[in-house]
Amino acid sequence: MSPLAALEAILFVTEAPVPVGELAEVLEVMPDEVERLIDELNSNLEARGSGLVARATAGGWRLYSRPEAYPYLERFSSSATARRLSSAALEVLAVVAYRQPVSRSQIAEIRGVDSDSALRSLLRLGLIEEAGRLSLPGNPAVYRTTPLFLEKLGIGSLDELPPLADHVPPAEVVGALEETFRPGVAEGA
Amino acid sequence: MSPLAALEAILFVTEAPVPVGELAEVLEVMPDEVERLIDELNSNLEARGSGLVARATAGGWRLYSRPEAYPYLERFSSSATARRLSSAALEVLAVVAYRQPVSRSQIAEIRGVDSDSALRSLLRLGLIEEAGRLSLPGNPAVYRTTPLFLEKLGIGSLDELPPLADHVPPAEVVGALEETFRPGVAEGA
Amino acid sequence: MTYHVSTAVFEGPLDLLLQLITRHQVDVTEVRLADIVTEYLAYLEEMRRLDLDVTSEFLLIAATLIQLKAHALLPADAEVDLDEELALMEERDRLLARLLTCVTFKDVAVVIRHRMQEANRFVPRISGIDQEIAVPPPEVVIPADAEGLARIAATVLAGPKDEPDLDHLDLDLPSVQAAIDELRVRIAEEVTTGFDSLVAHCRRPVEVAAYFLALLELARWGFVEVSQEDWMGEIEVRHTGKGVGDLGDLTSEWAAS
Repeated sequence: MSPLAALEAILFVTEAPVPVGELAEVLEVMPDEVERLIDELNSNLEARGSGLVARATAGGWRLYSRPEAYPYLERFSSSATARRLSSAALEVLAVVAYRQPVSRSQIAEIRGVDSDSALRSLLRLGLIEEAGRLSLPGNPAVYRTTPLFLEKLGIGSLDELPPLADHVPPAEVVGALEETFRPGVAEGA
Repeated sequence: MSPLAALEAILFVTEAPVPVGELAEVLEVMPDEVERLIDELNSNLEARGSGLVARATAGGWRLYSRPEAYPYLERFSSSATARRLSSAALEVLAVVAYRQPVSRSQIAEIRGVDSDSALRSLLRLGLIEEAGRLSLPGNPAVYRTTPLFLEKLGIGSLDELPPLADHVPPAEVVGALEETFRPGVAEGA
Repeated sequence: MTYHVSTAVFEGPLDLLLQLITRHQVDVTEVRLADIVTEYLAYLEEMRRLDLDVTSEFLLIAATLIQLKAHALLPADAEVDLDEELALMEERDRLLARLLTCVTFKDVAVVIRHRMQEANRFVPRISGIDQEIAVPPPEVVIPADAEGLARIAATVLAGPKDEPDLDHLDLDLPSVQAAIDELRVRIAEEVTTGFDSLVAHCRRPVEVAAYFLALLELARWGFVEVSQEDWMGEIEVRHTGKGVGDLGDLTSEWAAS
């Protein structure tokens, strides 16, 4: 069997993205050669009008169906298509992504509300995981995102998260809020 | 997207073989056409030297890795990526640990989704094993954890598994502040 | 924790406050503090009547709001205690900082949802190795300890019902808030588009209705302009150029559904 065919079989059976280094070991070729084989695989897939594509996510490679096939997959099976996260779960996920490692009470401080059920959902879905415990009373756990989160977001590493600064409200909104909440004579005090 | 590419995507993501009739419905073509497409898919796969093949088993079709890939997959199965349990597998392992002996359909009922591939992974990794068969139609197998599971978890016997009751999420403790502030709120309103 | 009170659905006191601010926003640079404080306290009173859990968070923020409102009512030449004044300003700054942080994360969460939806269309195979591998791998890695496994078991055995905030795309009614989130990103990208193309992927009338409500909501906030040549004509949708970071876009009565 050619290394190309073996590469495709591995990217097919894997349950998580496989780093280039591991592929090189299994295929017994140099990492450069792995990258070349992946390129060749993708051009082969493309040329044959295949419904599959090899993608790099979460620091590794894996085969996926092409997005154009998604409507068929939705029709075919509901389990192949992902469940939708609630707005609350998504907000908690955003806080964990940018503030990790972060504790339950730190998340509650930012959101102004307890987020236990959202946290449980995210843990269960494998998008976040425990990353140790704080040496505080009660030894609260801290959480971080998992490689699965990166894969589900389609990015290679946390560095590729959208910059948080781009999402701070614009100056006019901040100004309006400050104006609203300013005590009458605060300026003079 | 061509019906051929859509067919390939479906046979790729499916966990169980898909009958021709179901493929015809999803692809909105006649069953004869499905058979023709499968033939075309297999000659395409062959022509591009793919590591995959579409095969009919148990009344349906599905993509498989080619048998020649075996030595590579064997080596891959001991790579870091393949050795790490997925979150689905971890969930199934937790269910088997606390409910053993337990059958496939009991696990599916508890989790609310089919767990076949996670079960297969756990069996392959030697963390669970068959523990006999139920005297029900089809004689379904029941599963239990193995000594390897105890060793990996660092406990001597199943009795040392932490009791479940300890992990029910605690009820929210409302601070004493509430009482302090309540009269103020009522007055202000 | 989601609160359903009167017509509002909110996730805790910061979310409630943000919703009230949006509702009482005259334009983007003017918000009426007095209205917000009165309504905020009215919600707390109603929550108490409904026996909902009015947590200390709600009350701490209420205390700050009451003080700010009282302060605003003082005559300009009134004598004030400088220490009290400084303490109040600190409280105010803390509240503002929390509101802005909360808004920032709500905003970036929308982008994360969008990215996940895009990535979600690439579906991986999850069936694992399909050939019988004779030799078991030497060193399986269980990414949890005994305590961790017990926690997972407790959650799983509690059953799928334990996850009220997971809804299934195909079964549940569409969420207007989700449609708002999605349209905001899509319209910002496409600038000018038609309603028909925005709902091209919908398969049920009820989904189209959700998008229509979402579009009305976006028009109300000035995020989009909507026009229609005649009553049977295509509904044209234009992005007004207001940023996705705008406070007004973030909260609505459809939130947290």
